[in-house]
Amino acid sequence: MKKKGLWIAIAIVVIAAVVVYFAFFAGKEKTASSKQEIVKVGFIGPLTGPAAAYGINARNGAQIAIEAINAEGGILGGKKIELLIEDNQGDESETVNIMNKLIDQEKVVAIVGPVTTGPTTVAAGIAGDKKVPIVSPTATGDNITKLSDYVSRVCFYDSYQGPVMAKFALENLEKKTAAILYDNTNDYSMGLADSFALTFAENGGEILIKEAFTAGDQDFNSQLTKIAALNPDIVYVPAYYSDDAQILLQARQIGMTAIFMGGDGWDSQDLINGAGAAAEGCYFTTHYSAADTSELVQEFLQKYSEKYNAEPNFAGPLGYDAALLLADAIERAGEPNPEKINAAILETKGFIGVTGEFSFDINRNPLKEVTIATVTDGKFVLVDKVRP
Amino acid sequence: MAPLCLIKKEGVEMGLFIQQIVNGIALGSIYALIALGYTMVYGIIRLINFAHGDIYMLGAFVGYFALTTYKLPFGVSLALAMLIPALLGMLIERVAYRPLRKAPSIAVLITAIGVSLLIENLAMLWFSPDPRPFPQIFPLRPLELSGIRVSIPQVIVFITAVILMMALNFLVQKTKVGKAMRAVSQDKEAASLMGIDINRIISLTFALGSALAGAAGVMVGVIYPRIQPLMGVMPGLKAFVAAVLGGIGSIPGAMLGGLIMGLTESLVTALISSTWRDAIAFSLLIVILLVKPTGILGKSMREKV
Amino acid sequence: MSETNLLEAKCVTMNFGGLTAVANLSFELKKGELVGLIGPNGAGKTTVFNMLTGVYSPSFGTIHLEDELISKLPPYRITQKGIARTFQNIRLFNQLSVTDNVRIAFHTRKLYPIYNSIFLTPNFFKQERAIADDTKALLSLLHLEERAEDKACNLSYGQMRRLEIARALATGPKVLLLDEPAAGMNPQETEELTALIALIREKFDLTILLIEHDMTLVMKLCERIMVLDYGIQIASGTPLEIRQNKRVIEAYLGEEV
Amino acid sequence: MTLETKQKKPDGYLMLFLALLILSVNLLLISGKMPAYYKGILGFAGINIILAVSLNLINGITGQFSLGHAGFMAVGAYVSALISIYLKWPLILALLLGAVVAALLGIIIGLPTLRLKGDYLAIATLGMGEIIRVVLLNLEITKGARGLTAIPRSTSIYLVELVAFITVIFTVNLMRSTHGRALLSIREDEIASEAMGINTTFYKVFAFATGAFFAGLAGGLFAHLMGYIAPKNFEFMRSIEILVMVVLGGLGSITGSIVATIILTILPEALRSFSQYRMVLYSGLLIIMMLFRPQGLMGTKELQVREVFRLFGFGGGKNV
Amino acid sequence: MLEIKNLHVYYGQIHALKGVSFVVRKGEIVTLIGGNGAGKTTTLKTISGLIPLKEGEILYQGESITGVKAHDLVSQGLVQVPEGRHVFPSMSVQENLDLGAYTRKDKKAVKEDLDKVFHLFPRLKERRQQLAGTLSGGEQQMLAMARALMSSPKLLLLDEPSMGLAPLLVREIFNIVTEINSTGVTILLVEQNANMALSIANRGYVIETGRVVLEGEAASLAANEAVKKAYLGG
Repeated sequence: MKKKGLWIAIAIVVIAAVVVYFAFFAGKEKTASSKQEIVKVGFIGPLTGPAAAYGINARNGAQIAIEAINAEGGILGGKKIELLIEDNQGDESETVNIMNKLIDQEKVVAIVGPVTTGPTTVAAGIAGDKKVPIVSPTATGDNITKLSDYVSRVCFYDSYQGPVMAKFALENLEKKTAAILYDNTNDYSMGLADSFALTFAENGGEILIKEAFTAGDQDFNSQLTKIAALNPDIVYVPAYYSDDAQILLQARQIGMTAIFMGGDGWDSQDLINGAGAAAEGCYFTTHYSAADTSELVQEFLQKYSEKYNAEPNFAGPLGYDAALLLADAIERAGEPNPEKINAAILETKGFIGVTGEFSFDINRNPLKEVTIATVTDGKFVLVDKVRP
Repeated sequence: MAPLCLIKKEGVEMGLFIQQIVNGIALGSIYALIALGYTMVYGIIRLINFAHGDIYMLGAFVGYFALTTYKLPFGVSLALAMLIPALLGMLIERVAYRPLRKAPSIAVLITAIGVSLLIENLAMLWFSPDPRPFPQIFPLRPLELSGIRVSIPQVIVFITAVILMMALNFLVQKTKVGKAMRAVSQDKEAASLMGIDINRIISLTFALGSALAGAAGVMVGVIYPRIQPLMGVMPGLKAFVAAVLGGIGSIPGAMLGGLIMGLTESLVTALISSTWRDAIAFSLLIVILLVKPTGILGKSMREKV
Repeated sequence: MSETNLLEAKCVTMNFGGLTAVANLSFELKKGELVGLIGPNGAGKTTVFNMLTGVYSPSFGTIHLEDELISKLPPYRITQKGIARTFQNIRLFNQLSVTDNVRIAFHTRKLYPIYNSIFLTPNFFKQERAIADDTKALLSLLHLEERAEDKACNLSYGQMRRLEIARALATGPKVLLLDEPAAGMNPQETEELTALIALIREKFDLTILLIEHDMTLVMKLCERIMVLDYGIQIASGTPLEIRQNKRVIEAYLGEEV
Repeated sequence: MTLETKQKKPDGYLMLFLALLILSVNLLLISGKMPAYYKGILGFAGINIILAVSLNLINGITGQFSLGHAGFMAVGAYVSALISIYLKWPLILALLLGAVVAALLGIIIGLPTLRLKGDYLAIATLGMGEIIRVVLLNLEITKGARGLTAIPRSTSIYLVELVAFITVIFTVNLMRSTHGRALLSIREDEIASEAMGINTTFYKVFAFATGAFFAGLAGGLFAHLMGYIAPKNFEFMRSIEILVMVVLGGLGSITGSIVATIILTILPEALRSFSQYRMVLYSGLLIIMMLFRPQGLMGTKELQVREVFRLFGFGGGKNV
Repeated sequence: MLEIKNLHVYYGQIHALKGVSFVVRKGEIVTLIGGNGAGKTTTLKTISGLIPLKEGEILYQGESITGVKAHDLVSQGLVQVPEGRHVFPSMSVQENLDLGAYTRKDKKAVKEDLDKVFHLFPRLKERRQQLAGTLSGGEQQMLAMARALMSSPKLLLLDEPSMGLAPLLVREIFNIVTEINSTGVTILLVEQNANMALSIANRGYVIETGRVVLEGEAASLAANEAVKKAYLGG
């Protein structure tokens, strides 16, 4: 009996401690950051959980950008930017709590993130309510920027790059039949698959089959066998690089010779590391090319590998650009005021980032060139840059 | 007989069908390998060891580091990838499960979930959540037989699974240790009155099951050369379903369940649509449980009233 | 069927796979009788109980309670019709209190609609009070009132057996089936139990069928005894007849009793 | 010893204490003093309480090991969200219909599967939850992995509180009646329960359906709180999270579920400053909790202020 | 051979044994009798190492075995047949017997013992390949005893061997106990059926609520008025 009582006591103490913590520490009104020498900016992304690979890259990119800006004297005449990083595990409920916390408790003026579409959808509503701008590095769902005026992004949206690849396949490669293999648990993959299919069919191509897989699958033989039997000219695989590498390997294993294509999810050195020779001759659309010799790109890549001892996947440069864009907007807003910053973001014209030069359309989606890359001799090679 | 690929129209369909069956068997062998360990652990302490899938993941990582960082030969790497998870399995049992031997089974289940989450998150912390390409050991070019393609790793995994199943079955049915395992699984108190050190036997079972999971991890790395910290979650779940399907506690059942899972997934993809694959696999599980509540090869125990 | 036959089993057979546990068994219980069912282990005695209470549905044959066919009914319906039982390997609701164990058994006799309990209607309080009172009375009859609030699993063995009987009585049975009530009891305890069974039989106007290996209890209490061996009824009669029956001695009692 | 189990009447102190707590929280809310951050957490805590208490009804009280609670939540969420989006019915109607559909599904699934026992039931309900998720991924109307956007964000914190309150009262009142005892008896020994004249099939399905109903309500509230739902919100880990709350609180203890839910909703927030070690800490704490307190915080008991007083040495310390 | 000194055992808060002491000499049959919940089974389980003791000492063949685990005692010849048989239900009779000899290395001696056991329990020989769970209660009790004999015990602890058995079988079981004893195995017997137990035992102890209240030669106990009244149904 004694022991049980003890536990109840401990439970109560724990609750009390948590309550006190919230009441006195976390709850403390932070003085508005405008009066300080620091401008607070939030970052939301999955640093743990299944999508962590993208969240961490995006965060790394954003951190490099912020550090670079601070090192060069900061913004608004010498104020430093503080990046408050929060892990949402790719979860929507977490995102709600983080948004509330960052905006209400920490008084951030703007947020880089969230990284994936689901949480961004939820964050969009809160951003609109509280009138604090969010800039997503990598959320590609078509609709998210229409949900509120305070959402923008630096990446393509789903129906932006799919058509580019479809036209490229039809017009440049003169291929007529295609198969699609996508991840049906992933909205990004679905979006690209749909937009590709639509354009491809509208412009005279034929979609022979759409097959799906599930995130986390290791074995794609069944789908590939089915696709191979129809013998399509190309196979469009709008998925992430680690899945793509698997699919390429297994496709070549069963002797498929079709051309494989994909979207920006392919853009990682790990595609080549993973697929090896199987990646040769594939095409994908992306934001930039690591082979791009421009100073900005090379400098970013160098800093990234110095700081993190790794090569970024596509989320890295997008995180970098999102942070850079935001800093630029704060500078142009003239003061750390969320609404003014948002206005400044909307007015962004000819912004030059690692992933190219762009302005926003009316829905705050970047209008930028789509890079088409291929793999030759184990290296990414720039094929074309297209402005849709 | 004409090679399958030369048979026209219907013949091609037939060839495709057989190819899908081959695919299913290959995939099923992996599930079977993981399910074997699951079934052993469940059999002895009636615990759904949620951490089993994560041990399988660790096996893959041990193999990866042995092969790449330390450049060890494949055989040695495989041995290490079985040994380290085995030790870890024993450690987990000792620290997290043994103190709860008399606790309600649901508490142990929650602990197992905790262990699973812990391993996953530590792995993400240490290994980074980025997927890594597993070094390619065997040639990727498939063997081709009458138009049906099988890759060498697929054959190896299938054969390994069958051999391990037979070895385990022999161990459990015929050897002294095996009899002790069965005795412990049926009645722990009586087993200890036979002079059986039940803690040692349970420890051994965990070691064996975890070593199997580790081996499966390396095998998966060989066939599907990509590993990452969460790679054990879905296969772990499906392997458990496979074990239940075949009759949990039964070693041939685990093999059978694994193959059925693999074949179902492959044939659903081939005949219906891959998007419904998991739903149909789980429906099959429920139907089988309703018809035969203890699984296909499980012994049905009538409750004495 | 005669008026006095409360329970009637006709040609009841139970097969498990290839095994016939009970073969072609027919018997009847007259109202108010106290009948013993004896036989070697594995003879099918508990199987008979399981068929009477609906745990198993007989492979062949019929069971009638007051001229009503009950052999196809599920166990809870049979209990509602008036057959209650205890279990050979005591099955109490271990983590619940002694009171709760008995209160649960009033379920069918003092049932009120679920919405009554959700909205705390007057009927809810009325019924619950009645249940509480009746429970108290039963517990005191079986000398369990001292332990009313203890968990059932903390009772002594004899108390557990008594609680099982209290619980069975709470369902308001016409027929009570007792499965080895004296198992594991020493002679003194058995003697007390014998008196108790006689008492409740009188008080609740019960018809009782009991399985028991303790011959002192069986011989003392039962008016009639049936003997099963390998699922077949090998004898039936008064205690005296049974004691002298050659087949029974051979199969069950052994020499001199 | 006897004091512990005797307590069946509602504990006056506890009621008073809870009333005061709820009152003060609501005063804070109404006055607008509560920051949105805490309001958000409070909302999630409320939804989690509904989920945990309703799962406790199935798992803890009736003893049916279910791992598919997220599936029912998903059904409630999707049905109510679709009604709100396409039919534009009032929120309450949408929520209720969502819950009813979830309950019906509970009955349809429960009738055959509840014949299974223990781990087998668990794995079957797990499969069922996964099937629901895959169906949601594949239907046109649910928009697959994209999820439903533009759900009116019409759930107010007061509504969440109200529903949580109703769930708890419903369960507590049920527990104190013959029907609640019937559920408990099934957990303890199904065969004996049947022998006491209890229609165990009915009660198991009843518990399953009622649990599903409240889970559906919680799902509806969740959908209208977030404004967005997708199948991955209702993965099997979600069921596990709810289960952890129930087990940590103590199977069968309603106050336990509530306390554990509040702790487990706040804990990740409190651990937020540990960022990447957060999940490691969380899982570590989970293991340690279970090792030292396998029956959960409260066991099968209910929290009572009297005990708390006794614990701190106030009055009647005998018999402890 | 076995000496119990002042044994105290607790189940949680419940003080189950309150200073039990007794001795068993080599070659004897000693019986513990007493009511339900008196602590007889607890005593046996404590001796065989299944339950930890709080206080007291257990000497076996002159050495302290206090705190030694159950599985280590088996190879020293101290073997318990648990209450309620506890055979391994989904293993065959043969496999159950094999497990009895788990700790033994000498295959030849094991084989000899198997023959002896089958001689003692001819019914088990007929059912060698049958699953133990399908045996009748009496056969299971025989199997449990046979299994214990396979570990070549010096001291056999028997817990309620007659429980739930038909009168005919009870007699058979007790005959076998005597027979086992005659081959030189010392026996400590716990029984409800005090009549039977005292009729085959050399000496007996009466346990009530965790204490030894009476001890003596079996015959004198059987003649004791108090014992007669309480346990023999006289």
